Amino acid sequence: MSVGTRAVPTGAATGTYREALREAMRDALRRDDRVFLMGEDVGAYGGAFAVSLGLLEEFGPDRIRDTPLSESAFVGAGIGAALGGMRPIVEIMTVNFSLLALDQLLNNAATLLHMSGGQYNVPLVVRMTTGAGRQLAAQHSHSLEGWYAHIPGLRILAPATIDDARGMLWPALEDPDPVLIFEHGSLYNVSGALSDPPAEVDICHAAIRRPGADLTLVTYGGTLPLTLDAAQLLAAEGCDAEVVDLRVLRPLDTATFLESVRRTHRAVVIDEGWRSGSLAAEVSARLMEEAFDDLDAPVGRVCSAEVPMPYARHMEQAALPSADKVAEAARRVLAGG
Amino acid sequence: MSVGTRAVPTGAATGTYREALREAMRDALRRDDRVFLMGEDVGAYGGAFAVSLGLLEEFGPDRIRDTPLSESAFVGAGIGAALGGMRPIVEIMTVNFSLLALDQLLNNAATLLHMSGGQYNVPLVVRMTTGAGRQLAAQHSHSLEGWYAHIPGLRILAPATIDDARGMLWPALEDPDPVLIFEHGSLYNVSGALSDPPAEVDICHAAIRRPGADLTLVTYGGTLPLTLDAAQLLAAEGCDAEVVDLRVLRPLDTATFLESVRRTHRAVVIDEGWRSGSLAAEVSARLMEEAFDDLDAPVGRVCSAEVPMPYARHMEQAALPSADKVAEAARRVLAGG
Amino acid sequence: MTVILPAPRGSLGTGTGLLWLRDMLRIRRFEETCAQLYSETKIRGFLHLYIGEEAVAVGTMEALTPDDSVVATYREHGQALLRGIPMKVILAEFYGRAEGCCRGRGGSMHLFDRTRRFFGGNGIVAAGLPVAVGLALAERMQSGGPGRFGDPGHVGDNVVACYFGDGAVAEGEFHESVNLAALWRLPVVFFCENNQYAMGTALARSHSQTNLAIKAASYEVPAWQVDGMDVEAVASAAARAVEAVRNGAGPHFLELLTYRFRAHSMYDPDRYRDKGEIERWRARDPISILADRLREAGALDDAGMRGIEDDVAAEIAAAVAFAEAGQPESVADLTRFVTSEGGQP
Amino acid sequence: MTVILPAPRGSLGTGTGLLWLRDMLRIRRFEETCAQLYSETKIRGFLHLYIGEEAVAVGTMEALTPDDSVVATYREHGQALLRGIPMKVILAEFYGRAEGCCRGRGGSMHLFDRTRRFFGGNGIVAAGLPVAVGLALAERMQSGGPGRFGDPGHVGDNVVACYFGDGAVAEGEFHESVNLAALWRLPVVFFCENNQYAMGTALARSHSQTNLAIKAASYEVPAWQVDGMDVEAVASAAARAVEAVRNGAGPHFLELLTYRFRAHSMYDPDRYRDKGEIERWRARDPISILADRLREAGALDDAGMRGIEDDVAAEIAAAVAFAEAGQPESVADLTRFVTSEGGQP
Ligand SMILES: Cc1ncc(C[n+]2csc(CCOP(=O)(O)OP(=O)(O)O)c2C)c(N)n1
Ligand SMILES: Cc1ncc(C[n+]2csc(CCOP(=O)(O)OP(=O)(O)O)c2C)c(N)n1
Ligand SMILES: [Mg+2]
Ligand SMILES: [Mg+2]
Repeated sequence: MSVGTRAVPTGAATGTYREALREAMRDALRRDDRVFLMGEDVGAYGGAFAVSLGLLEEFGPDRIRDTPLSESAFVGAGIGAALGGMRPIVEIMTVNFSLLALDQLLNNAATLLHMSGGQYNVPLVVRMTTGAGRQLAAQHSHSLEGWYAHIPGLRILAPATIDDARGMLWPALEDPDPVLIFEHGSLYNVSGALSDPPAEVDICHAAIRRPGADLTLVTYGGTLPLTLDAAQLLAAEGCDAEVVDLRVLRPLDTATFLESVRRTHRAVVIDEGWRSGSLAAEVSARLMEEAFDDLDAPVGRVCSAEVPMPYARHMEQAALPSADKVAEAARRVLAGG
Repeated sequence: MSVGTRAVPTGAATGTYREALREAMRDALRRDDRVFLMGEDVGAYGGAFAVSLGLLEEFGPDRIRDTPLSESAFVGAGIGAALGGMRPIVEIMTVNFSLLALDQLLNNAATLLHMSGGQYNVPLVVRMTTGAGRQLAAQHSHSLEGWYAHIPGLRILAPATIDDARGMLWPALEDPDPVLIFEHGSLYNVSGALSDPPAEVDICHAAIRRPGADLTLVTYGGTLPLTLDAAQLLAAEGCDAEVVDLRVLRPLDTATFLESVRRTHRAVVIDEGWRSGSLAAEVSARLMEEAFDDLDAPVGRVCSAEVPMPYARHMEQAALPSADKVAEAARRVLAGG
Repeated sequence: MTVILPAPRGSLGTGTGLLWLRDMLRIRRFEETCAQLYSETKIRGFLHLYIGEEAVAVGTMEALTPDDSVVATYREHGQALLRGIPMKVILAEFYGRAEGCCRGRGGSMHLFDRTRRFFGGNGIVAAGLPVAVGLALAERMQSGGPGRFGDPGHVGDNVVACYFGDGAVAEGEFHESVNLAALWRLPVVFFCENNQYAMGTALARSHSQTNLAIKAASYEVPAWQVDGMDVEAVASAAARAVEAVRNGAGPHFLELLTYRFRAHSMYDPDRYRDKGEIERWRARDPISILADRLREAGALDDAGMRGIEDDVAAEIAAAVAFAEAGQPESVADLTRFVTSEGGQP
Repeated sequence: MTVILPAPRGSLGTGTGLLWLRDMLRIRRFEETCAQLYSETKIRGFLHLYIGEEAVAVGTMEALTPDDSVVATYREHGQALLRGIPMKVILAEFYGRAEGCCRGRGGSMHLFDRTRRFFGGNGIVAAGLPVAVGLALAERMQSGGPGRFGDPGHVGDNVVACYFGDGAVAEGEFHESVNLAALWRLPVVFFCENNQYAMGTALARSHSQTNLAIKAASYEVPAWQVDGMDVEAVASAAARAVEAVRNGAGPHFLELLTYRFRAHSMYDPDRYRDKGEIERWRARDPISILADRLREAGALDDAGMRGIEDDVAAEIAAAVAFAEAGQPESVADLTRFVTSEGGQP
């Protein structure tokens, strides 16, 4: 099989997060024969969220491979195919269904390299939709990427911008180890500029999305937009908030948010997961350990209410982080200490 | 069906943690006709860790029910049986295999009551072995109770003492909601006094296992013994450590460890889970939020190394918390601030 | 095992037939209204319509008593209505109102009714099967007396009816659940609604063996295919299966061959189906089949049909009015029922 | 589909027969030594012995080439030895030494060897099946040329041999994996080692249908039962199945009827089996069966047997010496290989 290395220019000038993800896949499928996409309804249906729309027609059913409803088997098959020399992209329709494949991810994908004493690496990429906000109720609204970020051996990515949606896939495929990409459902329709040729992005570092001096807001993925909104609200009140987008949930880039908090001395962590045992707890604990003397006030957290997500819109909104809640938490942190 | 309420005296004077768990089941099976035990090898084999040894002979195959290797189905069946009026105790052989049933626990057991607007409660008890330390290698050494403690709607218990092993089951069965009980594999052979009649234990509060004034060590389950050992080491150095056993991992009893830390001003959290995203992170984050001004030094964490657990004994020991590592972390916290 | 049973001729009591027609129309018209309300954004989230499959729910649920239990999927409006949950309470649920059967917390995918032993409404494909098996286990264990454990002579259980789609059959939970039910001879009847697609994935792209009754039979479970567009055929097969289950013969499996006339959900642009295929199935509309048969038998004429349609329309209008007038649940109640009230503190 | 094939008479080349005997004895004596070393606490963790089942690994692996892949379970010492991993390297692994095939990280349950396409060694029951299906998918996609996707005319694949127990058949992953392999006609051969028990759970308490070949056949997978105590029968069935798979006929399934003479693991007090049952199976010891046949054919006498035993004993003694002399991996390497060296920083 031939393996190209050149990024194919896409020609697209502006587009959506969804299109950026699709372009990234199209590009990878063109560049490397070993790449294929597999998952429920990625082909004939065009992807449950239309991310892979058109790819079946372009690449055929061998490389855009519809699977039965068998999450454990097709994720495990992705692991096997990766071991066998392919570069599979496995789409799990949403994080909610990924629990059915969690054993494969934890006990095989993440473990094989270490357990085999360095013999078998697993160059697998898994993509899935995460998050709430579309009134899909208790079983379809999870934000469980924090769980995956607990697992040694995995790299966990959360593209929150169009450039990241476009740029994270190729380095993920180049990573010899398993990479999981979490796409927040509320971002698919976000549109913006798509650079051509696409911007190179790294999959190691957090990014500062808004520089600021008074307070650090740490977040990732679906809550980045509302966190930026909160920064606007705070700016109107004279507080200049810095916004850190974690981007890479494992291995967590502590240095970037630490450096920020050492400058601002105050922080709020925003995370759509349930509060107890959230990724936000980990960020807070690291700040405790590494920035205790730099903090002027305790680090705040804004997470989802600890309830199964209700269907009714007003209840769902009440359960989720919002710009107002972030601003409110920030005000408390500014007042404290 | 008849439902008794009297605890049957056991006659046993001393015994092991394993026997305490068995007595608790025997007692519950006698007291309440609706109680039954179901899981892999709980019957003819006597339980993978011999916890249910002899119960098949006493209660018969209808109530001590061997299942096929079908974790999702028999845990889901436990949920259904609970909905149908029974009081099932489901044994998942170890936490490692519980991933195969995680969807049932998260999306059905934990969710049904809220999602149905209060109609369907799920009085299910699930028991499982957790933890490492017996050279069972990467796939059989997980400590994932922190994940379960993330899930609203579940109560998570971690008996670390013989009294808790004996006493937690009955109130768990009386709880109208799903309760998960994590038994650390290293505790089964621990022996000690078994009070008769058994001590009443609550399943709501943490316990102070060793009072102390200089530092709080917060832990639970399998790491309680080594934490008490560390307290001994520290005592020899003139540091009087208080040891808090969380006991209930969800809902976490913040008040008890908070009150302790407000007295001692210093804390180390010990948890066998991997550090990033551990339950220890949650405890640290809560101390950040609630005790910031009381802390004289940053809260420390002693967790497992972030690696799939190796088989070789020296490597496994290197990966796990130990009394020395706890004492070392405590010394750092005592020196800091 | 795998023949498609013809409807038993001449068994159609016209009274029953008219009730079935009415029930199918209630589902059909109600869902047509829901689709409309969805485009008006009165209803949100996922909405999976049962249109085309009505004969399955109507024919199977005919065999159940109020003491039996029902476990369904996210495509459960038909079952919910037939089980007796008032239409207005269902619609209020879709509106996210406190008057809904789950206080507006469940929405279309998660209808529950404790008093009617209706256990949902499950959004995870195949996740209802283990729960149904457990409910059947509880029935068996509580029925007491002789024949408690695996005794084939046992009689008189309540039955658990478990619905799921053709796609669900590929999930591991199907396999584990059917085996467990068969191993323990539990009183559960598996109703597989084979509408030929799992979202956009056609049956033959999901299963190496597309005769799903054969798959089920490999667990030693009596299983057969039924024309799911013919309510009489469904009712007679279901009656036979449910009776056997009730009498202690262990689980049974029916594969109900049907088709959804609409897209998978309101999100689905339905790109993957051939229009001709849809037309061919529409020609076997279960409502027309039954209505024609009733007309032939002289039990239905235009006026009769109009009467039924008017009744149904009135019920729907009342339901819409009720839902529109409904109130949102108080946000203060968000954390209510995460755990039981009066449970452990 | 479900007859037990008799061994083809007269096909036993005595050269091959002696090699098989030797291989079975290597497994048997090696594991007997391991059991001894376990009681001396030289080996720890779980140790699952294959004693009694040797004909299964020996007969099936005969059909594989070095380019084929093998996926096994925690009861994989036999397969590992036959695949060519040196005994001393396996034993060093059990000792937790850096010289072990996984640097002492895997132990008995997790043997791997990349150069020999030996993919473990999996401790989660049935979790190897999806991986095997994926390896077969990679074979298929990389074999190129005509017949890539589901073309029955495709020829010449490397084959993936996937081993698992009777207990594993109850897991959802079995169902999902066999369906997927059959649906995509992948070159995988499923070797079900039916030793009648899953830990303490007898076959009939795990499966409503105890003929596991019938279960597999319900996926449209050619499947049959084989006398797993007769290495000739196993070898001829495996040759036939592997050849078909190699020629593009899609997955095949063999149910190898066997028995473990020892307990499930060294932890298991073996309370659940009838002693008479064990004796009946021991009377069909695969090593005796083959040895007797070779003696009958004049290919083996006492001296010959002693020669083989001596060779095996020498290999074992060397392995023990090697393992004893092995060194522990440096603790500084604990975090090595959590991710790949030279991978993303
Ligand atoms: C475990 C799981 N995987 C995927 C989905 C997404 N999904 C929802 S419905 C559906 C199709 C199910 O098809 P089928 O079982 O045939 O039922 P139908 O919708 O046709 O009634 C899919 C893939 C899900 N809800 N759960
Ligand atoms: C998913 C899972 N459940 C339970 C176990 C514990 N366990 C290990 S081996 C075993 C029995 C497996 O039986 P079988 O598949 O017949 O293989 P055998 O051991 O007989 O070779 C069990 C229950 C496990 N390792 N994985
Ligand atoms: Mg369907
Ligand atoms: Mg077995």
